[in-house]
Amino acid sequence: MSGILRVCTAAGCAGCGGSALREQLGAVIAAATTGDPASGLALKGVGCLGPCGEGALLELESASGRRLFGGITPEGVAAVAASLANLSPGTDLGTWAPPAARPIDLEQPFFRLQKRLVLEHCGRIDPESLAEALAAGSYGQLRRVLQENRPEAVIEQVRRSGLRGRGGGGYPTGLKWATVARMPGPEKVVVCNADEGDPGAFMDRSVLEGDPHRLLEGMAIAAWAVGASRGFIYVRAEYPMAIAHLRTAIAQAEDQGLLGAAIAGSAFGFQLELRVGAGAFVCGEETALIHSIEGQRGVPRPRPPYPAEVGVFGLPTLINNVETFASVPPLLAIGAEAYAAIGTTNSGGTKVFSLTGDVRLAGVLEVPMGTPIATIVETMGGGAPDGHAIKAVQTGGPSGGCVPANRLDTPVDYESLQELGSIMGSGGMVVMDDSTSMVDVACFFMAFCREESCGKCIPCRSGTVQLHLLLQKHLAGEADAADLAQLESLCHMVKDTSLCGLGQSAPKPVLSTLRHFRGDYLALLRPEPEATPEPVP
Amino acid sequence: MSVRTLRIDGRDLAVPEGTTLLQAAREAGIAIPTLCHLEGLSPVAACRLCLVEIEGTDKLLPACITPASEGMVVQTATPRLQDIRRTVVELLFTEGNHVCAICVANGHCELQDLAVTTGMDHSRLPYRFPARRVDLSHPFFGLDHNRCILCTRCVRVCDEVEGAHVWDVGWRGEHCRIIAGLDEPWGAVDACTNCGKCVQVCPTGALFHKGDTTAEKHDEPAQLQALVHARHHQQWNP
Amino acid sequence: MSSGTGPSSSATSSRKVRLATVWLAGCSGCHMSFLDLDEWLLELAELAEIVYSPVGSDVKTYPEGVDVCLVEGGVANADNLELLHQVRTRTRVLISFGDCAITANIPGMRNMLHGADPVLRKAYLELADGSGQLPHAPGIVPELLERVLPVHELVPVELYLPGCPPSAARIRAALEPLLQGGWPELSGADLIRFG
Amino acid sequence: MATDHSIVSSREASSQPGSGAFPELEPVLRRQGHRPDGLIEVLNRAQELHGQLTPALLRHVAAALRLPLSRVQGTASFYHLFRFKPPAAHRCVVCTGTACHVKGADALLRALERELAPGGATEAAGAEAIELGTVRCVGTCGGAPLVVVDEQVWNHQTPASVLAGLRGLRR
Repeated sequence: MSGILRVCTAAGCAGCGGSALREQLGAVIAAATTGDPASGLALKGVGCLGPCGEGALLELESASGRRLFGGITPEGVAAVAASLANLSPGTDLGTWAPPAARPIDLEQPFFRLQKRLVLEHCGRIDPESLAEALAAGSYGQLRRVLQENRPEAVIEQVRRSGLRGRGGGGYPTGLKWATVARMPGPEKVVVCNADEGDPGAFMDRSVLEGDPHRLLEGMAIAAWAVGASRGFIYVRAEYPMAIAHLRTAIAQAEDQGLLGAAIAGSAFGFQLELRVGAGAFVCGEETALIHSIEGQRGVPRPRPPYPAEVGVFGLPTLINNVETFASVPPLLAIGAEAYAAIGTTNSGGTKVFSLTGDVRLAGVLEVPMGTPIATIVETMGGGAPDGHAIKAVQTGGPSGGCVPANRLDTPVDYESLQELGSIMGSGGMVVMDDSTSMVDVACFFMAFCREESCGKCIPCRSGTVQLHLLLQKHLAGEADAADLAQLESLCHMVKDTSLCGLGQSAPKPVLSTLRHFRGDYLALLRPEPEATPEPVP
Repeated sequence: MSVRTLRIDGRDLAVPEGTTLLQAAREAGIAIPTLCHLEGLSPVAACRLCLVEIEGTDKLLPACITPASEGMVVQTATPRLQDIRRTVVELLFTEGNHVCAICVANGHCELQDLAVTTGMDHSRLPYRFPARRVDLSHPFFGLDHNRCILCTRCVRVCDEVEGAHVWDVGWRGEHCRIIAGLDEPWGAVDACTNCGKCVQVCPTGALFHKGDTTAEKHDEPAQLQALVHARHHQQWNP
Repeated sequence: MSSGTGPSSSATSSRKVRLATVWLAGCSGCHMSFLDLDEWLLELAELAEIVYSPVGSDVKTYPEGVDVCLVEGGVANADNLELLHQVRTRTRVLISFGDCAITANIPGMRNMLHGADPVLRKAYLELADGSGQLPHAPGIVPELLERVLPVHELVPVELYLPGCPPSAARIRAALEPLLQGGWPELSGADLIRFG
Repeated sequence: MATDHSIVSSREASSQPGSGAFPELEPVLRRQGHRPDGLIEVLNRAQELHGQLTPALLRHVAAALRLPLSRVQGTASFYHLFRFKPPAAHRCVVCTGTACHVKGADALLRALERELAPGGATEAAGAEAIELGTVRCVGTCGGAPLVVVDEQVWNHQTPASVLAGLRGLRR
C-alpha cells in the first residue's frame, strides 16, 4: 500500500476534527509501518485545502490520482481511522472509500477554474517542514536573484508584472519598491502587514499557516531589492497557528542560512523579526502599524511623510501585505510578462479570495484578476443555498461595499470595484442572500468601525458612534426622512474629514448600500409626522 | 531661505519655505479655526477644524501641518468647509457633557467660542450624555473628564515642555480618556511637578485650578509660547 | 446637513401676533430674562397678544392658533411631553428658548445616570436623610421620562435662542423682527453663545 | 508629591521595580534589548505568564524599558487583548465577524449575555466562573456561527447548545 494522505490542519479544519484525524491516522500508519517496513504510506498535515466549509478535509494521493473527502466530523474520525487500519496491505489507496466522509469532486469549477500561484504549495506541503518547501522550489528565486546581483532588475520585473498591493489599496508594487530603493541612508526596513483584520477574510491566514516560507522568500527578495537589512512581520494575535508556523519557519530559514547574515553565501543579510499584535484592527493602517511595531499605541498619523520616507524608527520602510510578498517568488519564476498576461491590463496576476456567507461552497480560492464576481460566487461557489437567490456580495470588509446581484458580471479588478462604490480590499468576499437586510449589514460594519476607531480624530471617534446610532434608529423603525438625510450627509462628512483610511472608509458600507439598496432603507422609515400649521395669512 | 507664493481666499501671499498654510493664513489675517493646534507644541492634526480646500485635489488638507507650496490655491471658508466645521463642533459637544452655564471656563472657552464662530445654535446630532468622572485628587488642580475634548494639548505640553510625561491617552475610540500614570488618581502620580502647564493650555474647563468657580478660568497660551521661545532661542522678554 | 430655516414671513400688522411662552424643565431664568425686557415689554404689548404664559397670562390650556411660542426648558416628564406636542401642533413658530430647551443643559445632567429609576433612587434613597422613599402619586406627580431631551429632538423647531439665560437684548433681537413680519438672523457671540 | 494624604499611592502596595521582581520576564526583556519598541512584545509575554497585567507588572515593565507609566498604561489599554482583571475559570468568546453575524451571532450573544448576567437564569449555577467576550472573526468562517471556549472552537452553535456545553464545563 502506498500513497500520501493529506489532512488539512489549518485553523478552520483543525477545530472541526482535523487535528484528531491527523493524530489517529498517524497512529494507524505508525502501527502499520512497524509491521511493514516497505509501506510507502505517508501522512502529512497540510495547510488549507480550499473548501473550508466542508471540513474536516482529507486528501488521498496514489498512483491512480488525487481524491478529496470532506464533512468528516469529530465523531466520525475514529471510523475513518479504523477503516484505514482494516485495509489489507495490498489494497490500492485509490480504491479506499473512507466511511463517514463525503467525496468532493476535484473536477468541479471550484478547483478547475483556479489559477494557483500564491497558493501553489498551500495544501500540498507540510508547512512546518523546510525540506518540503525546498523540494517544492522555495527559495529558488531568492538564490537566483542574489546570484544575478542586479536588484534594479528585480524591481523592474515587479514593475512590469503589473503587481499591485494586495492589501486593498492597489498601489503599484514595483513603484513602491523603487521609491524605497531610491531613498538615501544606510538602513531601511521591510514590513509585512499580516494584520488581516477584515471580518470574513482569511486568505492571508491560509498562506501563513499553509506555506510560510513563500512569504519569507518574498520578503527577503524585497529586502534585497530595496536595500533593507531588517524586517518585521506584524501578525495578529488571533492567528495562533500562523504565529507558530512563522516562528518555526523563521528559525528553520535562519538555520539553513536563508535568513540572517550572509544569505545563501552572499553578502546580503536580512534580520527578520515577528511582532504579534494585541487586538487592534486599525493597526492594518500603515502608519498605525509602524507605531505598533515601535511599541506604541496603534494610532495613525497624517501622511505625508509616507512610510517610504519616514517609517519604522524613522527609517525608509517598505510595507506590503502577505499576499503581495507571496506573489513575488512565483512572479519571478514565470516571468513578468507571463504574470502580467494572467490578469487584466491594469491589474496583473492572480488574486486570492476567501468566500463565505450564504454560499454553497465556502473557502479559499485563487483566480486570475478580472474574473467576473459571478464566476467566483455562482459557478465556483455554487450560489446561495436553500433555494435562496444572491442579493449582494460584500467585498473589502468594513472599508468596502456591497455589489448588487445585477452587477455580479463585474470583473474583480481594482478599478471596476471602485466604480461600484466598493473596493477590492484584501480579498474577503461575503455572499448575502435575499433574506439579508442591507441596513443591518451596514449597521454591523458601522458597529465594527465604532469599536475599532482609535479615537485620535473627532470625525471617526464620534462620527462612527453617531452613524451607528442613526443606523440603529433606522433598524428600530424610528427614523424619518430627515434622519436618512442626516445619515447620508454625516457619512460624507466622516469620509471627507477623517485622518486615516479607517475613518475615511468607515461610511463606505452605508454609502454603497444606500446607492444600491436604497429601498431597504426607505422601507424602514416611519411615516412623516403631522405637518406644522400653515402660516397664518 | 526660498520663498513660496500662493493664493489663500483670493489673496496672493509670499511666505518662506516651510511655512504651514495655517501660519501663512494667520499672518495675512485670515482666521482658520483650530483646537488641537497650539503654537509651541507638536502638531497632531486630530481635530480636523483647520481642513482647507486646495485646488487640484479632492482631499481636504489640515492647514496646521500642510506646508505652503508654490502656486497653491487655497480656500479656507467655503460653505462646505463651514458645514464640516459646524459638524465637528457638534460632534465634540455631543460626545461629552458640556454644560457651559456652570463651567469654570464659561466665557473663556475655545469650544464655546467655536460654537459661536461656526454658527452652532443647536446640535443637529443627539447628545450622548456619557457617564464620566471628575478627578479632584490633586492638591491644586482638578480634571473634569466631562469637559475633555481629547485635544491632547496637556499630554504634549507635559511631555514636550515640562518633560514629566504625567499624562497620556488611555483606551481607545469612544472610550479614550486622558490618564495620569497607570490610570491612577492624578494626586497619586509622583511624576507630576505641580507646574500647572496642562491647566494653562487646556482649551476648555476640563483642567482647572481648584479655587476657580464658574467663569473664573482664563487660559493663557501666550505664556507657553514665551517659554518655548525662551528655551529655543535663549531670549527672554520680561 | 443644513440648519433649519423657519417660515419666511410672520404676522402682518393687520392684527396682533399671538405670542405664548412655555416653561418646561428649567429654572425659569429664561422667563426672568424675558421680564428683563422692561420697557420694551410695553412696546411688545402693542404688537403682540400674550395668549399663554406663566408670567403673562392666566390661561390654563394652551390655545389654538398661536403665532410664536418661546419654549423654555428641557423635556423631562410626561407632562412636559404632552404640553410640547400641544405647542407644536398649535404653533406656527416654535422658538427653543435658552440652553435647557436646546441642549437639556442642567436638567439633562441626570441623563448621565442613564434612566429615570437610577435618578429617583439616587435622589430619594441613596442621598436621603434617614428613611427615604420613592415618590409615587400617579395622576398627581408626572412620571419622569427616561432621559431629559432637548426640544428639537422631539418636535421640529423653527428658531434657537441659546444662553443661560439668553439676555433680554438677545430675546428682543429674536422677537422684534418676528413681530414686524420678518425673520431674525442670529449670529455672533452676542446672539448665539451658550452659557 | 502626593501632599494629599487621603490618596494611597498604589506603588506602596506593589513590589518595587527592578531586577528580580519578575525574573520570569528577564528572557523577553533581554531579547528585546530593554528597548522601548519591545513594549508590546513584553506585555504579551507578561500577560501570558500572569493571566493579566497588574499595576506591579506594568511598573516593572515601565522601569525595565525606561518608559513613563502613562505611556505603558496608554499603550496597554489601547489593545483589546490586554486585560487588567484576573481571568475567570472559563472564557466563552462569541465570534461577531461578518459570516457569524449573517448567521445569527447577535442573537447568540444576546442570549448568552442574558443567561450569564447577574440575575440571569444560570447565575446560581456558577456563571461568575465564565467570562463572556467577543472577537471580530477568528478566520474560520465555515463553522459560523461559532464560539471559542477556552481556546476550543465550537462550530455551528445555538444559544441552547452553548449553554448546554457551558453547563458541562462547570461540572
